[in-house]
Amino acid sequence: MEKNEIMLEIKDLHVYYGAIHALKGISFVVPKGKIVTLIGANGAGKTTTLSTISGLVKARSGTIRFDGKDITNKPAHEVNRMGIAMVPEGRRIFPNLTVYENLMMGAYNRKDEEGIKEDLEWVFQLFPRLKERTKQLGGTLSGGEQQMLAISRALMSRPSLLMMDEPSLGLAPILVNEVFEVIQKINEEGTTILLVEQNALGALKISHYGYVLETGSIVLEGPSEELLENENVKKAYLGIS
Amino acid sequence: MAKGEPLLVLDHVTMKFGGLVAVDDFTNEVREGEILGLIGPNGAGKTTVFNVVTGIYYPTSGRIIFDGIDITPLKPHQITHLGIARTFQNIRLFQDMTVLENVMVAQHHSISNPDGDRILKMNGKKPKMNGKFWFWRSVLKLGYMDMEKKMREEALNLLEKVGLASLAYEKASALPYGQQRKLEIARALATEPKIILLDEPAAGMNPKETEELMDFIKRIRDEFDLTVFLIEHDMKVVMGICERIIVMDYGRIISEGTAKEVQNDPKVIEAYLGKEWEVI
Amino acid sequence: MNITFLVQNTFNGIMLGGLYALIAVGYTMVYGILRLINFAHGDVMMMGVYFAFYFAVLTKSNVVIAFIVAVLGAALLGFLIDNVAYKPLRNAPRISALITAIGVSFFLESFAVVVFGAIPKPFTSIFKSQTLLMKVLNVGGARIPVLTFLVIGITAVIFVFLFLIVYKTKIGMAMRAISADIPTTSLMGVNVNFVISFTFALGSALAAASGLMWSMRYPNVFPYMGFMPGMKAFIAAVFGGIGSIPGAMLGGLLLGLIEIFIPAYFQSMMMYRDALAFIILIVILLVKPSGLLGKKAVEKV
Amino acid sequence: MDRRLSTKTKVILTLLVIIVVAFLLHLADKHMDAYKLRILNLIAIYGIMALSLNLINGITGIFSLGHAGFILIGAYTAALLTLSPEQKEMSFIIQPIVPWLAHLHTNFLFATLAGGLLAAFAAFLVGWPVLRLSGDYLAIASLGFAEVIRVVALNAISITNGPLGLKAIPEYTNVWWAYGWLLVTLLFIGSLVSSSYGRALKAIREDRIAAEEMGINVFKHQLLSFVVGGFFAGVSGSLYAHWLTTIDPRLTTLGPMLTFYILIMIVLGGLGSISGSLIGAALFAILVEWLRNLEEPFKLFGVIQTNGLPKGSRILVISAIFVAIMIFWQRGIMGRNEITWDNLYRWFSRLRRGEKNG
Repeated sequence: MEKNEIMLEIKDLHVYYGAIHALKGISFVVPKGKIVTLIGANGAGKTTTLSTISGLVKARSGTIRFDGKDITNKPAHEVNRMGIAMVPEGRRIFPNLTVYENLMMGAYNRKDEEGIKEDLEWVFQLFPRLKERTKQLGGTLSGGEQQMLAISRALMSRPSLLMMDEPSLGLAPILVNEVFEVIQKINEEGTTILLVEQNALGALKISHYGYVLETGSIVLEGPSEELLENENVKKAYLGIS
Repeated sequence: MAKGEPLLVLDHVTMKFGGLVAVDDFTNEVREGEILGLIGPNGAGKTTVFNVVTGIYYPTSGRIIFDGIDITPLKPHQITHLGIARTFQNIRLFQDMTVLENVMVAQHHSISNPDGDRILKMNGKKPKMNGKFWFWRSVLKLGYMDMEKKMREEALNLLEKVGLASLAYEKASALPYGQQRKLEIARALATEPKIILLDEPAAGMNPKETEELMDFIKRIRDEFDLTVFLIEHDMKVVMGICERIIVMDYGRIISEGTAKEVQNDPKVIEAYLGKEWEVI
Repeated sequence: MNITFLVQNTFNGIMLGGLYALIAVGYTMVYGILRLINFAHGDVMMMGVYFAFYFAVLTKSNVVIAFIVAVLGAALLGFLIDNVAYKPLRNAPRISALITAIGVSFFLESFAVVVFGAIPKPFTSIFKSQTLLMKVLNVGGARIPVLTFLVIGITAVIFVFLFLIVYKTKIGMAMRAISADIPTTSLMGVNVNFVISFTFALGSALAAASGLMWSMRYPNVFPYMGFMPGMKAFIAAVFGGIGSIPGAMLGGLLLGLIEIFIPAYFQSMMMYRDALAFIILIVILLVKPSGLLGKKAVEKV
Repeated sequence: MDRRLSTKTKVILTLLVIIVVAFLLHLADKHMDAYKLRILNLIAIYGIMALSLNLINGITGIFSLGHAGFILIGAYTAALLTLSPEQKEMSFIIQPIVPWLAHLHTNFLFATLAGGLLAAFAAFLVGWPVLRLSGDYLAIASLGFAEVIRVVALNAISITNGPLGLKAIPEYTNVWWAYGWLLVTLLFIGSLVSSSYGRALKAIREDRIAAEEMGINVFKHQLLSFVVGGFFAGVSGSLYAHWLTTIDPRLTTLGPMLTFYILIMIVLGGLGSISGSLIGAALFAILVEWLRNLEEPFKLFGVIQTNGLPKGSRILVISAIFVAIMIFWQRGIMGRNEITWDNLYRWFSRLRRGEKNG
């Protein structure tokens, strides 16, 4: 990949949870305008990677650079203000806030009323179903609607990088389809995406580049089409033997 | 009980939390001596099945029979006394205690579980507790030291068998991840179970550790004359050691059979492995 | 047991209940966010009363100014307590924070003993004219002091403001978001620590406001004066469902009414009035731990 | 490596220590002035209070704040049993004492045992509902029960003499009673904690659900810990009453303030450490007395004469230290470690090896 297009660059990142060495020196890059996927088994360190980038988890060593600036171990709210938004695993909708308030939480640091309105229209266009439910409490939405809300909420900060943790998890197959379509659409409209998925097949199909994580290390990387053809990946993650 | 006979029977078990149906009309059995796998996507209700069996939750409806005894209304400590042991998805060791102490805690019910014994007696089975008044005997040290010595020897013996003897006096929290998983199994074995429920034993292990774990599970099954019921995400483990597999999705059993049968079931592929679909 | 008696006690009960509710809101907001019982909350109320008392005595200024200073002072104190004592323990076991809160409560009480003295002070002495406070209105035969109307009125106004802050402002929205999920809120770009400190300040200001009105009714100011109202208010918060602001209001009001009405009808209960609240607490915790308006939590295994 | 001494050696060493301590106490009893002797006895009383609360809070992980309630029950029960009928008649001026209690009179040992047993029974009654709660609800509910006990003591005038309290309680608590009971408490709780039951209690503290799944009846074990702790709290109450000679149900004497003092002791010593509790109790007693100097006139830097700090400053200092400990040094002096013969032996052998190598 060409250096000048890099949006996010992770170098030799080590993370510990107590005595557990969760990330053992991983390095990877996310180029501007692309979809990059991290795949791997449960406990491989995918969520930890996203949490460390977003500032929820502290790195022991290594650097994270975003748009050329060092953001390693910056608090989460500052990372967000720099233009990184996250759709956390399990959606984490605020159940006690209305759908509208959930969206406004996404736009917490924005002052441009006009822009907020525009983006609101945009997410309602992406997910028309949300528009009918703006006054409903987040906790009353169905799983699929919550996922849409989580994505929309992240988009409301108008991020340059959108990170998504297992967006297809626990969704009915038909919704999984829809979510992946939307991810592509968001990317086509100019947002760079870092995606973590257990559904490796779906994730690799929509992404440009992929990394395979195994117990805290990157064991394999390559353009997504190549990974889809890789025998080891097929066996371990795609359930094709 | 003969090999292959049903040891643990779940009869139309349903578990609801508020409006959410976590386990929906689950009917199946675990047969004496087998290694049974329970798989399914995250949130399918697998761990809830374990929690209902071990008494953490009372099922909303349905019955659970273990070794001929209806354990549905029983409390966790009684169920353990009858012979069901478990491990947890996110390791729950007694972190600030030593490896040896962790195992010895699991032996405690053999001197202090009159509740469990009562159930055994009521069902015409042999009580398990070794004598009475152990609280006073242990505080006043009346014939307690021999018991302590016996428990200690048995615990060390067990640790020897599972290969943790050299770490007996380390704090549980100081153990590497893989060893902690092993200790959790050892601790469960110390309750002298007939059946052991393993909740994602391979989570967070690398391929080499996973390989060892598979051998380990098979070995303890034979050595301790156990029945094994396990939840696992790692398909290698499930396909490698499970003689029978149950697949859950949305709280329901969607498929059951040998590894081969399950793997080729289209319903399983759709729910668990991700469906083939076209990109726009 | 006539209607006059009923009216009399209802007014007394609403007033006491309103005061409990104002303190209870502070407990409930902090608990909702941090799952911490801020033991020092009742003592912040006490400090607020002392602030007003000494400000009025030392500067000889108007009582209203003294009250405003006291409320702001208490808010600042709440902010400081959070930053000094609780913030370093955000990731520590919850029980550590609870013990620290007990320590802070203990600290404030002994601070008051040392700086303000252990001897009770007559709060109403700071009022230049006491005629308004002394005045009694006749409502259908019942004799209700003007003060009671004043307290009920001010409490109502404060609650309206509180609702506006919590439900109509951005920071209020962030407070509610934090109470559901701290990490996710910080992912939205919210400076969580600031919002938490703000909550402490807001709750402390309300406690001080309650303390000032409390002291007009019960004018004995002493270092341990915050303990009992604090405990009662906590009980009120649990009663209504801890973590819920309407719950704290409802719980406070009900507790006030119960505390007035039961001894009014059963004279022999008078002496056990303080015990009554604790018995209510235990019964509530055993029968409906989530309180009247709270939500049930499922333990995750 | 696990280095251990034989049980026999440990028993002999323990007996030796007891004899040496007894001899030292004998010397202290003979030669110390009355004031210092009182402090020495207070250390033992605090020690029993701290040990009993630590069993509940530190070992079992039940965060109870009701200890003062059990101490109060022990104190009142024992004092009412040792007060002479004449004295009782004299002090009950608001309302006469109930007849059945007026002539009840026993010696100090039975009075203390009765205090302990009644407190244990109260712990059983309180524990039954309270232990069904969790975490901080339990803390508040136990504090609430202690307050209910205190309010009852304040208002059951014909039994407790109400707000006036009990006066002229014989000053029975001497070095032998205080340290004798401390020894009993230490042996009992120490023996309990080091047994299989103690392991079960610690397991409950570490992870309640895992403990349940290992076959431990969590509720029964917690109640057990609560009752044993309550018993020794009652015993300490009796000793305390016969040390103070005057008791009353104020907030500051046998109320939540006392619970907080004990909490400071066990946090200072290390929550969950038996030896830590003793160290914490001793340090606390000495610190509080030493800080009394602050409130007396003293010379600053040996030159500037001051009138001493205002009354109450020592408590302010103590509470500040307490908060600082919680923020910077949560594990306290001992953490969860213990001073045991095995640990001492290991420590000495390491020291000796280190010397040889160096």
